[in-house]
Amino acid sequence: MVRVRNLFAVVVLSGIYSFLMASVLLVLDAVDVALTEASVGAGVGTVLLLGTLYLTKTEEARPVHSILLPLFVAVGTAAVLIWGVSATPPFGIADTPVQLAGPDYIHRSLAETGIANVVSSVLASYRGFDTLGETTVIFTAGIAVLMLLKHAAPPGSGRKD
Amino acid sequence: MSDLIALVGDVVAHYNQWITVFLMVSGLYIVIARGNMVKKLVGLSLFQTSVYLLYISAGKILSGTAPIIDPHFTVYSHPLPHVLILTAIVVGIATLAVGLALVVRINEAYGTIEEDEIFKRDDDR
Amino acid sequence: MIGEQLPALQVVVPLLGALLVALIRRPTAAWLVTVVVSLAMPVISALLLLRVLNQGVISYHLGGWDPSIGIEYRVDIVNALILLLVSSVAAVIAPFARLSVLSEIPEDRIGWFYAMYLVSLAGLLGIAITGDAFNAFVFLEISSLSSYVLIAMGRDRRALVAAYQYLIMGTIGASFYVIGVGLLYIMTGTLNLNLIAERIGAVESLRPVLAALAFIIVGISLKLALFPLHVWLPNAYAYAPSVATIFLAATATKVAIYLFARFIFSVFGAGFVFADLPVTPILVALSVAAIFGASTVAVFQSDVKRMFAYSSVGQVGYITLGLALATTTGVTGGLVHLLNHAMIKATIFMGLGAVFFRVGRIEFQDIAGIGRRMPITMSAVAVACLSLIGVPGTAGFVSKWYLVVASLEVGWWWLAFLIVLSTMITVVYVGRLIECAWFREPSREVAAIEEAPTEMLAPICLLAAATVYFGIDTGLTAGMAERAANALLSGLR
Amino acid sequence: MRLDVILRVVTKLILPFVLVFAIYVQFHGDYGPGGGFQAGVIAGATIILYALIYGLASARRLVPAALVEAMIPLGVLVYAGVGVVGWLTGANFLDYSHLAHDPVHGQEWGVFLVEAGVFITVSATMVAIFYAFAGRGRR
Repeated sequence: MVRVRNLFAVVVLSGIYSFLMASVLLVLDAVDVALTEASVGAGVGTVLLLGTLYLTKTEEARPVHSILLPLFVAVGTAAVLIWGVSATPPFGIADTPVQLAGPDYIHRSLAETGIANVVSSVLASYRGFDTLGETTVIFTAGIAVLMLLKHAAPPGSGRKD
Repeated sequence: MSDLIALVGDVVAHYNQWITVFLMVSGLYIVIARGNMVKKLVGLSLFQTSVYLLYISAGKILSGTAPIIDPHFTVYSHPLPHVLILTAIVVGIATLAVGLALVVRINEAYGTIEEDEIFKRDDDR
Repeated sequence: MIGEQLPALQVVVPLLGALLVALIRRPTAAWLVTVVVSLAMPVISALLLLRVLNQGVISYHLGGWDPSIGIEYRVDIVNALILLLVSSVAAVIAPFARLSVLSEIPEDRIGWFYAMYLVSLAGLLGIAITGDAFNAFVFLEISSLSSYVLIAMGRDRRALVAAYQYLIMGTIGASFYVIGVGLLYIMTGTLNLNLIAERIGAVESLRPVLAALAFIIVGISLKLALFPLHVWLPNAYAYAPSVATIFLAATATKVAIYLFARFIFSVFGAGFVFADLPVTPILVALSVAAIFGASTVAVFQSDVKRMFAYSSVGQVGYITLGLALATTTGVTGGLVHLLNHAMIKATIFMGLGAVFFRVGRIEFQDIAGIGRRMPITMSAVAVACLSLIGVPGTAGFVSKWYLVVASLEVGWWWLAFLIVLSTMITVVYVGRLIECAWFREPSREVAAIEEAPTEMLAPICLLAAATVYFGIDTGLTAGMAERAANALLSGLR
Repeated sequence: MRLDVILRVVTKLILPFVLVFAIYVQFHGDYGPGGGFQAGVIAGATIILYALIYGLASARRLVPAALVEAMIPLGVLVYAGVGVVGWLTGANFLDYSHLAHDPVHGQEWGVFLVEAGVFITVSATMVAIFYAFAGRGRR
């Protein structure tokens, strides 16, 4: 994907990647996230990217930059992350700060909100304000795209088939 | 030396996070190294998705199941990372949409979506 | 009853205002809603500040849930001060905005423009008020996404490229921040800033915490335009519509600095960050590089807005310098400069906005002799410029004084010398504007224009007066900032 | 446009089912994966599919742009409105416990309304973004 210069191929690859990511998330028990990633990453994202390619160009110019700086930044970031992450608790055990600390949402959800899908109750109630912010993000993005792309002239002139 | 071996051991033990790091680095590299604006945004999405794995795998319990209460199960993976990542996905797609809209406008204004070309055309004026 | 709900009102009112504006979309009505909301903001934040002064830290549980499982708003003197700053700036901009927006934004976009402006305001206030690391990320993105589009509305096509670059840099920054927060979450099991701070001492392994610190610092530094991560800023400020430039220059970087200080001092703890790690030398070096590098580049700009944008990068350097010293005087100096610089830059960019409204361009060659045609506007700008230099009797002097004293206190006389020396560069680029505005013959085009309309002049003069007033009466700025500095340095809230 | 009879017929056939699926995802969010966001995406996608097959103009007749533009803020307003109602019941912002007789029902109601708000904004934004991109001529 880094070296492919046909943008169409890049977009298709990124769509496939999103589906793979959704499967991985499914394996990790994050069903809601997997559903969202499949519909958003592979669906909406791909549609938007293809729409943009239709309106712009599908071929990338030959890169002219030196690759040293980006390589340095990327590898440096990776080193810090590996160094930090490798000292975190091992994968998949129940005995970690994340799993232990704080009251357990799972025990409270059904009793307090009557909702069996704990992700839903955390999303909409316990951390409902985050979700209000998230909805505001969508609102902002929608208005932003309209401000940038909506035609001042009456619609219907540019028709996509 | 033994410190180094311990560090390598730690790194190997976190096999699940390798992929996070790999995705992040590839994404970041594309964003910085490439001049094509669409490709940069694809790289940016890749970079953002790496964060998903960091959070989700921290919440996973190997014998657990999805956090939907059911009398048949007792061990569930932690729901909070899932909620956070749902928000992150939404933020990611919102950023992508705004970024692509900007790219479309830039293409209309400049006739190109290569950063080098654009800087050249601005300097000429 | 209302008093209890103030923290939520602070963020929800501008958000509701934005939604209302997006529904109405008529230019005048949208502006009226914006004015009403913006004027209500400082009232709310002043009441909040009073409550904090009377009863100490305020904790507000959103949704009524306990902070350990829900989201908490936590207001202490530090963020009460930031909230007051952001909302006051917003209140002054709103009356000014009508004519400026009318002349710079296409008519069918004006309603949405105000909606995005209010969303951005809500986002910034949300970052400043929240006590939850992930909630801060959400509001960071709200304010960022809206500011990208505010910038992109500039009339020059370069505004689009500037917005795009800001989007790329801003998103990388936000993602770094999320990675850092994720590492903290993995090690402490909570997202609440206060609980993280409580548990961070007991964390078994230091490595993830250090990595989290690195990611969070770099991520926020991208947002606050710390040298050398500032490259998005000059173009974004230069080509954005006037109102967007004023608002972002006065508030966006300041809120990012607040978040930066909050993490370093309250979450990680000054003892951990400054005593055990070489953060002070790195930050001081970067700050000094910002002050000299960016100010020097500013001298050679041909676009006035761009010149002051580079100046902003340099001024951020003074603020981070003060924070990096991590002494009471140093942090006070940083915070005072944060407040003063917000006022100064708001005045300058507002004045330039008025000039742009009359002339339509803002390069040096286009505005020669403008001081003779728009004397009140340019006098206000000149006063703010004097304050930027740090002339005694102005607000800028107070902050520089604190910074110099702080450097001498830690025995770094060379740093004090560098601060004074850097003022000379400020004199040079400010002098260029003064010379161009007053000592050159107006071109025929400039000779034909008039003074800015009263509804623009009033906010400009008000702010210019503030930059002088707070140089004489330092009770609200320096006095509060000192209490805030002590609160920051004492760690846990 | 003449040769795509199959596409047109198939689209007409599956659209209702996709919409029903969206509603299922919306209301089943309490018991299984799903919720307002996912349902909104699916519902928005049905309109986009319709526009792709039948043309932008007929999609705009079905779902006018002005309606979509009003729905974007409306959804957030519903969400924030639930929070404001929380205030009116004497509780904190977004506290749903007093929306019904007992807290558990109040929570259920609150979550239901809030998810509805998310659905409105998400589906409308999807369609609005598609209209904006599709209405832009190629250069």
